[in-house]
Amino acid sequence: MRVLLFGIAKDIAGAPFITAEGVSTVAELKSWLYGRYPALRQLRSLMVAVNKVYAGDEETLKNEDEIAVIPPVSGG
Amino acid sequence: MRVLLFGIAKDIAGAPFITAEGVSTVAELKSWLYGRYPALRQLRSLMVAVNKVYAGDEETLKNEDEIAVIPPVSGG
Amino acid sequence: MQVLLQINTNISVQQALDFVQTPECGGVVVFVGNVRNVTQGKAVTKLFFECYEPMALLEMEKIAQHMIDQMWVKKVAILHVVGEMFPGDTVVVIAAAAPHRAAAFAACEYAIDTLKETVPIWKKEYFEDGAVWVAAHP
Amino acid sequence: MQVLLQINTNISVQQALDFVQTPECGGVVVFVGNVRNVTQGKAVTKLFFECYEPMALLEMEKIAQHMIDQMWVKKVAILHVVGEMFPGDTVVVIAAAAPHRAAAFAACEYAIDTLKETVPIWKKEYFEDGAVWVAAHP
Repeated sequence: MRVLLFGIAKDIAGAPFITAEGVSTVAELKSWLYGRYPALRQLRSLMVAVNKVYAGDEETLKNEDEIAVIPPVSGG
Repeated sequence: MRVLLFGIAKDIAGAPFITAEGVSTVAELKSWLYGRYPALRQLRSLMVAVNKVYAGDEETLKNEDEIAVIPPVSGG
Repeated sequence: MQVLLQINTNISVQQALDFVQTPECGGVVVFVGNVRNVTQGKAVTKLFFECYEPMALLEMEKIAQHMIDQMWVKKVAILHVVGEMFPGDTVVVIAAAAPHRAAAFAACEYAIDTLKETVPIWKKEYFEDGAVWVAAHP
Repeated sequence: MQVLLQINTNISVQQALDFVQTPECGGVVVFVGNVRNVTQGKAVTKLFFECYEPMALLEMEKIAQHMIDQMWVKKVAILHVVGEMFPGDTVVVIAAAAPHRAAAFAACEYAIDTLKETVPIWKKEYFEDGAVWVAAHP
Protein backbone atom coordinates (compact mmCIF):
# COMPACT_ATOMS: atom_id res chain seq x y z
CA MET A 1 0.00 0.00 0.00
CA ARG A 2 0.98 3.54 -0.70
CA VAL A 3 2.24 5.57 2.26
CA LEU A 4 2.73 9.36 2.20
CA LEU A 5 5.74 10.83 3.98
CA PHE A 6 6.34 14.36 5.29
CA GLY A 7 9.02 16.46 6.90
CA ILE A 8 11.96 14.58 8.33
CA ALA A 9 10.32 11.22 7.51
CA LYS A 10 10.34 12.18 3.84
CA ASP A 11 14.01 13.16 4.12
CA ILE A 12 14.87 9.86 5.85
CA ALA A 13 13.07 7.76 3.23
CA GLY A 14 14.30 9.98 0.43
CA ALA A 15 10.88 10.07 -1.22
CA PRO A 16 7.47 11.72 -0.69
CA PHE A 17 5.76 8.32 -0.76
CA ILE A 18 6.72 4.66 -0.49
CA THR A 19 4.97 1.33 -0.94
CA ALA A 20 4.67 -0.84 2.17
CA GLU A 21 3.98 -4.56 1.76
CA GLY A 22 2.53 -7.13 4.13
CA VAL A 23 1.15 -4.72 6.74
CA SER A 24 -2.47 -4.69 7.87
CA THR A 25 -2.46 -2.50 10.98
CA VAL A 26 -0.89 0.76 12.05
CA ALA A 27 1.37 -1.14 14.49
CA GLU A 28 2.60 -3.41 11.68
CA LEU A 29 3.22 -0.43 9.44
CA LYS A 30 5.30 1.26 12.15
CA SER A 31 7.36 -1.93 12.65
CA TRP A 32 7.87 -2.18 8.92
CA LEU A 33 8.98 1.46 8.75
CA TYR A 34 11.34 1.13 11.70
CA GLY A 35 12.90 -1.97 10.11
CA ARG A 36 13.37 -0.34 6.77
CA TYR A 37 14.37 3.14 7.98
CA PRO A 38 16.08 2.77 11.38
CA ALA A 39 16.63 6.55 11.60
CA LEU A 40 12.88 6.89 12.20
CA ARG A 41 13.47 5.32 15.65
CA GLN A 42 15.40 8.43 16.68
CA LEU A 43 12.39 10.70 16.28
CA ARG A 44 10.55 12.13 19.28
CA SER A 45 7.36 10.46 18.03
CA LEU A 46 5.91 8.88 14.93
CA MET A 47 2.20 9.00 14.19
CA VAL A 48 0.21 7.49 11.37
CA ALA A 49 -2.86 9.12 9.85
CA VAL A 50 -5.48 7.08 8.03
CA ASN A 51 -7.71 9.05 5.70
CA LYS A 52 -6.41 12.29 7.22
CA VAL A 53 -7.18 11.32 10.83
CA TYR A 54 -4.66 10.27 13.49
CA ALA A 55 -4.91 6.49 13.91
CA GLY A 56 -4.20 4.27 16.93
CA ASP A 57 -1.85 1.28 16.70
CA GLU A 58 -4.76 -1.20 16.51
CA GLU A 59 -6.37 0.42 13.49
CA THR A 60 -6.51 -1.76 10.38
CA LEU A 61 -5.28 -0.52 7.03
CA LYS A 62 -6.93 -1.11 3.68
CA ASN A 63 -5.34 -0.63 0.30
CA GLU A 64 -7.71 2.17 -0.62
CA ASP A 65 -6.95 4.15 2.56
CA GLU A 66 -4.91 7.33 2.36
CA ILE A 67 -2.08 6.50 4.73
CA ALA A 68 0.43 9.07 5.94
CA VAL A 69 3.43 9.03 8.26
CA ILE A 70 3.39 12.03 10.60
CA PRO A 71 6.71 12.86 12.29
CA PRO A 72 6.62 15.39 15.17
CA VAL A 73 4.74 18.45 13.95
CA SER A 74 6.21 21.93 14.32
CA GLY A 75 3.80 24.42 12.84
CA GLY A 76 3.15 27.87 14.21
CA MET B 1 -9.21 75.87 43.74
CA ARG B 2 -10.03 74.71 40.27
CA VAL B 3 -11.36 71.18 39.90
CA LEU B 4 -11.71 69.38 36.56
CA LEU B 5 -14.75 67.18 35.96
CA PHE B 6 -15.27 64.34 33.51
CA GLY B 7 -17.97 61.98 32.31
CA ILE B 8 -21.05 61.76 34.48
CA ALA B 9 -19.48 64.09 37.07
CA LYS B 10 -19.27 66.79 34.43
CA ASP B 11 -22.91 66.17 33.50
CA ILE B 12 -24.01 66.34 37.16
CA ALA B 13 -22.13 69.59 37.80
CA GLY B 14 -23.13 70.97 34.41
CA ALA B 15 -19.60 72.23 33.74
CA PRO B 16 -16.17 70.87 32.79
CA PHE B 17 -14.59 72.55 35.83
CA ILE B 18 -15.70 74.16 39.06
CA THR B 19 -14.07 76.16 41.84
CA ALA B 20 -14.04 74.53 45.27
CA GLU B 21 -13.49 76.70 48.34
CA GLY B 22 -12.24 75.87 51.82
CA VAL B 23 -10.94 72.36 51.12
CA SER B 24 -7.38 71.27 51.89
CA THR B 25 -7.49 67.48 51.52
CA VAL B 26 -9.00 64.98 49.09
CA ALA B 27 -11.47 63.88 51.81
CA GLU B 28 -12.63 67.46 52.32
CA LEU B 29 -12.99 67.97 48.59
CA LYS B 30 -15.17 64.85 48.34
CA SER B 31 -17.37 66.05 51.22
CA TRP B 32 -17.68 69.43 49.56
CA LEU B 33 -18.61 67.81 46.24
CA TYR B 34 -21.17 65.48 47.83
CA GLY B 35 -22.75 68.44 49.65
CA ARG B 36 -22.97 70.57 46.56
CA TYR B 37 -23.89 67.81 44.06
CA PRO B 38 -25.81 65.10 45.96
CA ALA B 39 -26.20 63.05 42.75
CA LEU B 40 -22.49 62.23 43.00
CA ARG B 41 -23.35 60.04 46.04
CA GLN B 42 -25.21 57.67 43.73
CA LEU B 43 -22.09 56.79 41.74
CA ARG B 44 -20.37 53.43 42.08
CA SER B 45 -17.18 55.24 43.12
CA LEU B 46 -15.62 58.68 43.06
CA MET B 47 -11.87 59.14 42.83
CA VAL B 48 -9.77 62.27 42.87
CA ALA B 49 -6.58 62.68 40.88
CA VAL B 50 -3.93 65.20 41.93
CA ASN B 51 -1.49 66.16 39.21
CA LYS B 52 -2.74 63.28 37.05
CA VAL B 53 -2.22 60.60 39.72
CA TYR B 54 -4.93 58.89 41.79
CA ALA B 55 -4.86 60.39 45.29
CA GLY B 56 -5.84 58.90 48.66
CA ASP B 57 -8.29 60.65 51.01
CA GLU B 58 -5.47 61.95 53.23
CA GLU B 59 -3.62 63.73 50.45
CA THR B 60 -3.40 67.50 50.82
CA LEU B 61 -4.38 69.85 48.01
CA LYS B 62 -2.56 72.98 46.97
CA ASN B 63 -3.94 75.73 44.79
CA GLU B 64 -1.40 75.07 42.06
CA ASP B 65 -2.27 71.35 41.85
CA GLU B 66 -4.16 70.00 38.86
CA ILE B 67 -7.16 68.44 40.60
CA ALA B 68 -9.63 66.20 38.77
CA VAL B 69 -12.76 64.30 39.79
CA ILE B 70 -12.73 60.79 38.33
CA PRO B 71 -16.09 59.02 38.24
CA PRO B 72 -16.09 55.26 37.46
CA VAL B 73 -14.01 54.75 34.33
CA SER B 74 -15.38 52.75 31.40
CA GLY B 75 -12.79 52.72 28.63
CA GLY B 76 -12.10 49.80 26.36
CA MET C 1 11.34 52.85 21.60
CA GLN C 2 9.41 50.04 23.24
CA VAL C 3 6.03 51.64 23.85
CA LEU C 4 3.50 53.28 21.52
CA LEU C 5 0.61 55.09 23.24
CA GLN C 6 -2.11 56.84 21.30
CA ILE C 7 -5.43 58.49 22.07
CA ASN C 8 -7.09 59.57 18.88
CA THR C 9 -10.38 59.87 17.00
CA ASN C 10 -9.41 56.82 15.01
CA ILE C 11 -6.92 54.06 15.59
CA SER C 12 -5.40 51.35 13.43
CA VAL C 13 -4.72 47.73 14.31
CA GLN C 14 -2.06 47.62 11.62
CA GLN C 15 -0.19 50.53 13.18
CA ALA C 16 -0.09 48.74 16.55
CA LEU C 17 1.04 45.53 14.89
CA ASP C 18 3.72 47.23 12.79
CA PHE C 19 5.05 48.95 15.90
CA VAL C 20 5.43 45.87 18.08
CA GLN C 21 6.63 43.37 15.49
CA THR C 22 10.31 42.60 15.73
CA PRO C 23 12.32 39.57 14.59
CA GLU C 24 13.42 38.88 18.17
CA CYS C 25 9.81 38.18 19.21
CA GLY C 26 8.07 35.05 18.00
CA GLY C 27 4.66 35.86 19.41
CA VAL C 28 2.44 38.91 19.14
CA VAL C 29 -0.97 39.03 20.79
CA VAL C 30 -3.40 41.76 19.85
CA PHE C 31 -6.64 42.63 21.58
CA VAL C 32 -9.15 44.57 19.48
CA GLY C 33 -12.19 46.00 21.23
CA ASN C 34 -15.16 46.93 19.08
CA VAL C 35 -18.45 48.67 19.75
CA ARG C 36 -21.15 46.06 20.25
CA ASN C 37 -24.54 46.67 18.66
CA VAL C 38 -26.42 45.44 21.73
CA THR C 39 -25.87 46.05 25.46
CA GLN C 40 -27.98 44.15 27.99
CA GLY C 41 -30.57 43.45 25.34
CA LYS C 42 -30.88 47.02 24.07
CA ALA C 43 -29.76 48.21 20.64
CA VAL C 44 -26.87 50.68 20.82
CA THR C 45 -27.13 53.52 18.30
CA LYS C 46 -23.83 55.23 19.06
CA LEU C 47 -21.17 55.76 21.74
CA PHE C 48 -19.25 58.73 22.96
CA PHE C 49 -15.81 58.41 24.57
CA GLU C 50 -14.50 61.15 26.80
CA CYS C 51 -10.94 61.16 28.08
CA TYR C 52 -8.76 62.95 30.63
CA GLU C 53 -5.96 62.67 28.13
CA PRO C 54 -2.77 63.62 30.00
CA MET C 55 -3.66 61.33 32.91
CA ALA C 56 -4.90 58.57 30.59
CA LEU C 57 -1.53 58.56 28.82
CA LEU C 58 0.27 58.30 32.18
CA GLU C 59 -1.93 55.39 33.27
CA MET C 60 -1.43 53.67 29.91
CA GLU C 61 2.31 54.18 30.31
CA LYS C 62 2.18 52.48 33.74
CA ILE C 63 0.41 49.50 32.21
CA ALA C 64 2.94 49.25 29.39
CA GLN C 65 5.91 49.57 31.76
CA HIS C 66 4.54 46.84 34.02
CA MET C 67 4.20 44.54 30.99
CA ILE C 68 7.81 45.18 30.03
CA ASP C 69 9.33 45.17 33.53
CA GLN C 70 7.35 42.28 35.04
CA MET C 71 5.75 40.25 32.24
CA TRP C 72 8.54 39.45 29.77
CA VAL C 73 7.12 41.67 27.04
CA LYS C 74 9.50 43.50 24.68
CA LYS C 75 7.19 45.92 22.88
CA VAL C 76 3.72 47.27 23.61
CA ALA C 77 1.20 49.41 21.76
CA ILE C 78 -1.92 50.77 23.48
CA LEU C 79 -4.32 52.78 21.32
CA HIS C 80 -7.69 54.14 22.41
CA VAL C 81 -10.26 56.29 20.65
CA VAL C 82 -12.04 59.41 21.82
CA GLY C 83 -15.21 60.98 20.45
CA GLU C 84 -18.24 59.56 18.70
CA MET C 85 -18.23 55.88 17.67
CA PHE C 86 -20.73 53.50 16.10
CA PRO C 87 -21.42 49.75 16.35
CA GLY C 88 -18.57 47.79 14.78
CA ASP C 89 -16.01 50.58 15.21
CA THR C 90 -12.72 49.67 16.85
CA VAL C 91 -12.29 51.60 20.09
CA VAL C 92 -9.22 50.01 21.68
CA VAL C 93 -6.20 48.11 20.38
CA ILE C 94 -3.53 46.57 22.60
CA ALA C 95 -0.60 44.71 21.06
CA ALA C 96 2.11 42.90 23.02
CA ALA C 97 5.18 41.22 21.54
CA ALA C 98 7.20 38.74 23.57
CA PRO C 99 9.78 36.08 22.82
CA HIS C 100 7.29 33.48 24.10
CA ARG C 101 3.62 33.47 23.35
CA ALA C 102 2.30 32.66 26.84
CA ALA C 103 3.86 35.91 28.09
CA ALA C 104 2.26 37.87 25.25
CA PHE C 105 -1.20 36.41 26.01
CA ALA C 106 -0.95 37.04 29.77
CA ALA C 107 0.36 40.58 29.34
CA CYS C 108 -2.20 41.59 26.70
CA GLU C 109 -5.07 40.35 28.88
CA TYR C 110 -3.56 42.12 31.92
CA ALA C 111 -3.39 45.31 29.87
CA ILE C 112 -7.02 45.41 28.75
CA ASP C 113 -8.28 44.34 32.19
CA THR C 114 -6.23 47.07 33.88
CA LEU C 115 -7.06 49.71 31.28
CA LYS C 116 -10.76 49.18 32.01
CA GLU C 117 -10.09 49.70 35.73
CA THR C 118 -7.61 52.56 35.86
CA VAL C 119 -7.39 54.63 32.68
CA PRO C 120 -9.58 57.76 32.90
CA ILE C 121 -11.75 57.23 29.85
CA TRP C 122 -15.52 57.29 29.98
CA LYS C 123 -18.01 55.74 27.60
CA LYS C 124 -21.55 57.00 27.10
CA GLU C 125 -23.93 54.61 25.37
CA TYR C 126 -26.82 55.97 23.33
CA PHE C 127 -30.01 53.99 22.81
CA GLU C 128 -33.26 54.80 21.01
CA ASP C 129 -34.70 56.04 24.30
CA GLY C 130 -31.78 57.75 26.01
CA ALA C 131 -28.14 57.53 27.03
CA VAL C 132 -26.10 56.34 29.99
CA TRP C 133 -22.52 56.68 31.21
CA VAL C 134 -21.40 53.05 31.35
CA ALA C 135 -20.66 51.59 34.80
CA ALA C 136 -21.27 54.92 36.54
CA HIS C 137 -23.91 53.57 38.93
CA PRO C 138 -23.89 50.36 40.98
CA MET D 1 -19.86 31.35 7.86
CA GLN D 2 -18.12 31.25 11.21
CA VAL D 3 -14.72 29.80 10.31
CA LEU D 4 -12.00 30.91 7.90
CA LEU D 5 -9.17 28.44 7.33
CA GLN D 6 -6.28 29.15 5.02
CA ILE D 7 -2.96 27.55 4.15
CA ASN D 8 -1.06 29.73 1.75
CA THR D 9 2.33 31.10 0.74
CA ASN D 10 1.38 34.37 2.35
CA ILE D 11 -1.24 35.32 4.90
CA SER D 12 -2.71 38.58 6.11
CA VAL D 13 -3.56 39.64 9.64
CA GLN D 14 -6.05 42.12 8.26
CA GLN D 15 -7.91 39.39 6.40
CA ALA D 16 -8.28 37.36 9.60
CA LEU D 17 -9.42 40.42 11.51
CA ASP D 18 -11.90 41.49 8.84
CA PHE D 19 -13.35 38.00 8.80
CA VAL D 20 -13.97 37.64 12.52
CA GLN D 21 -15.11 41.15 13.35
CA THR D 22 -18.82 41.44 13.92
CA PRO D 23 -20.85 43.99 15.85
CA GLU D 24 -22.17 41.26 18.17
CA CYS D 25 -18.66 40.60 19.51
CA GLY D 26 -16.98 43.15 21.72
CA GLY D 27 -13.64 41.41 21.90
CA VAL D 28 -11.29 40.06 19.26
CA VAL D 29 -7.98 38.45 20.18
CA VAL D 30 -5.41 37.83 17.48
CA PHE D 31 -2.23 35.79 17.77
CA VAL D 32 0.44 36.56 15.19
CA GLY D 33 3.43 34.22 15.00
CA ASN D 34 6.56 35.51 13.31
CA VAL D 35 9.84 33.95 12.30
CA ARG D 36 12.43 34.72 14.98
CA ASN D 37 15.91 35.68 13.86
CA VAL D 38 17.56 33.54 16.54
CA THR D 39 16.82 30.02 17.82
CA GLN D 40 18.70 28.71 20.83
CA GLY D 41 21.43 31.25 20.30
CA LYS D 42 21.93 30.58 16.58
CA ALA D 43 21.06 32.99 13.79
CA VAL D 44 18.25 31.72 11.57
CA THR D 45 18.75 32.48 7.87
CA LYS D 46 15.46 31.09 6.57
CA LEU D 47 12.67 28.62 7.28
CA PHE D 48 10.77 26.16 5.19
CA PHE D 49 7.23 25.05 6.08
CA GLU D 50 5.87 21.80 4.70
CA CYS D 51 2.25 20.81 5.13
CA TYR D 52 -0.02 17.78 4.69
CA GLU D 53 -2.65 20.19 3.54
CA PRO D 54 -5.93 18.24 3.46
CA MET D 55 -5.30 16.81 6.94
CA ALA D 56 -4.00 20.14 8.25
CA LEU D 57 -7.25 21.80 7.20
CA LEU D 58 -9.26 19.09 8.97
CA GLU D 59 -7.23 19.50 12.17
CA MET D 60 -7.58 23.27 11.98
CA GLU D 61 -11.31 22.81 11.51
CA LYS D 62 -11.44 20.68 14.69
CA ILE D 63 -9.69 23.41 16.64
CA ALA D 64 -12.06 26.07 15.31
CA GLN D 65 -15.14 23.96 16.02
CA HIS D 66 -14.01 23.30 19.59
CA MET D 67 -13.56 27.05 20.12
CA ILE D 68 -17.09 27.70 18.88
CA ASP D 69 -18.81 24.73 20.52
CA GLN D 70 -17.03 24.78 23.89
CA MET D 71 -15.32 28.13 24.36
CA TRP D 72 -18.00 30.76 23.68
CA VAL D 73 -16.34 31.98 20.50
CA LYS D 74 -18.50 33.22 17.61
CA LYS D 75 -16.01 33.51 14.76
CA VAL D 76 -12.54 32.09 14.13
CA ALA D 77 -9.84 32.55 11.50
CA ILE D 78 -6.79 30.28 11.36
CA LEU D 79 -4.19 31.07 8.69
CA HIS D 80 -0.85 29.33 8.25
CA VAL D 81 1.88 29.70 5.67
CA VAL D 82 3.68 27.07 3.62
CA GLY D 83 6.97 27.37 1.77
CA GLU D 84 10.05 29.48 2.33
CA MET D 85 10.00 32.19 4.99
CA PHE D 86 12.51 34.65 6.44
CA PRO D 87 13.05 36.25 9.86
CA GLY D 88 10.25 38.69 10.63
CA ASP D 89 7.76 37.03 8.28
CA THR D 90 4.34 36.19 9.68
CA VAL D 91 3.77 32.43 9.58
CA VAL D 92 0.56 31.95 11.56
CA VAL D 93 -2.43 34.12 12.40
CA ILE D 94 -5.27 33.06 14.67
CA ALA D 95 -8.17 35.41 15.36
CA ALA D 96 -11.05 34.71 17.74
CA ALA D 97 -14.08 36.93 18.29
CA ALA D 98 -16.30 36.46 21.31
CA PRO D 99 -18.92 38.51 23.11
CA HIS D 100 -16.62 38.60 26.15
CA ARG D 101 -12.90 39.13 25.99
CA ALA D 102 -11.83 36.46 28.50
CA ALA D 103 -13.33 33.84 26.19
CA ALA D 104 -11.50 35.26 23.20
CA PHE D 105 -8.15 35.20 25.03
CA ALA D 106 -8.59 31.66 26.32
CA ALA D 107 -9.76 30.32 22.97
CA CYS D 108 -7.01 32.01 20.95
CA GLU D 109 -4.32 30.62 23.25
CA TYR D 110 -5.95 27.17 23.13
CA ALA D 111 -5.89 27.37 19.34
CA ILE D 112 -2.21 28.16 18.91
CA ASP D 113 -1.19 25.66 21.62
CA THR D 114 -3.25 22.93 19.95
CA LEU D 115 -2.17 23.84 16.42
CA LYS D 116 1.43 23.33 17.47
CA GLU D 117 0.57 19.87 18.80
CA THR D 118 -1.81 18.44 16.24
CA VAL D 119 -1.77 20.19 12.87
CA PRO D 120 0.48 18.37 10.37
CA ILE D 121 2.82 21.20 9.46
CA TRP D 122 6.60 20.92 9.68
CA LYS D 123 9.16 23.65 10.02
CA LYS D 124 12.77 23.33 8.86
CA GLU D 125 15.16 25.92 10.24
CA TYR D 126 18.21 26.92 8.20
CA PHE D 127 21.36 28.22 9.86
CA GLU D 128 24.72 29.27 8.45
CA ASP D 129 26.00 25.76 9.08
CA GLY D 130 23.07 23.51 8.27
CA ALA D 131 19.37 22.89 8.74
CA VAL D 132 17.10 20.97 11.12
CA TRP D 133 13.48 19.89 11.22
CA VAL D 134 12.24 21.59 14.38
CA ALA D 135 11.24 19.34 17.31
CA ALA D 136 11.85 16.16 15.29
CA HIS D 137 14.29 14.67 17.79
CA PRO D 138 14.06 14.45 21.59
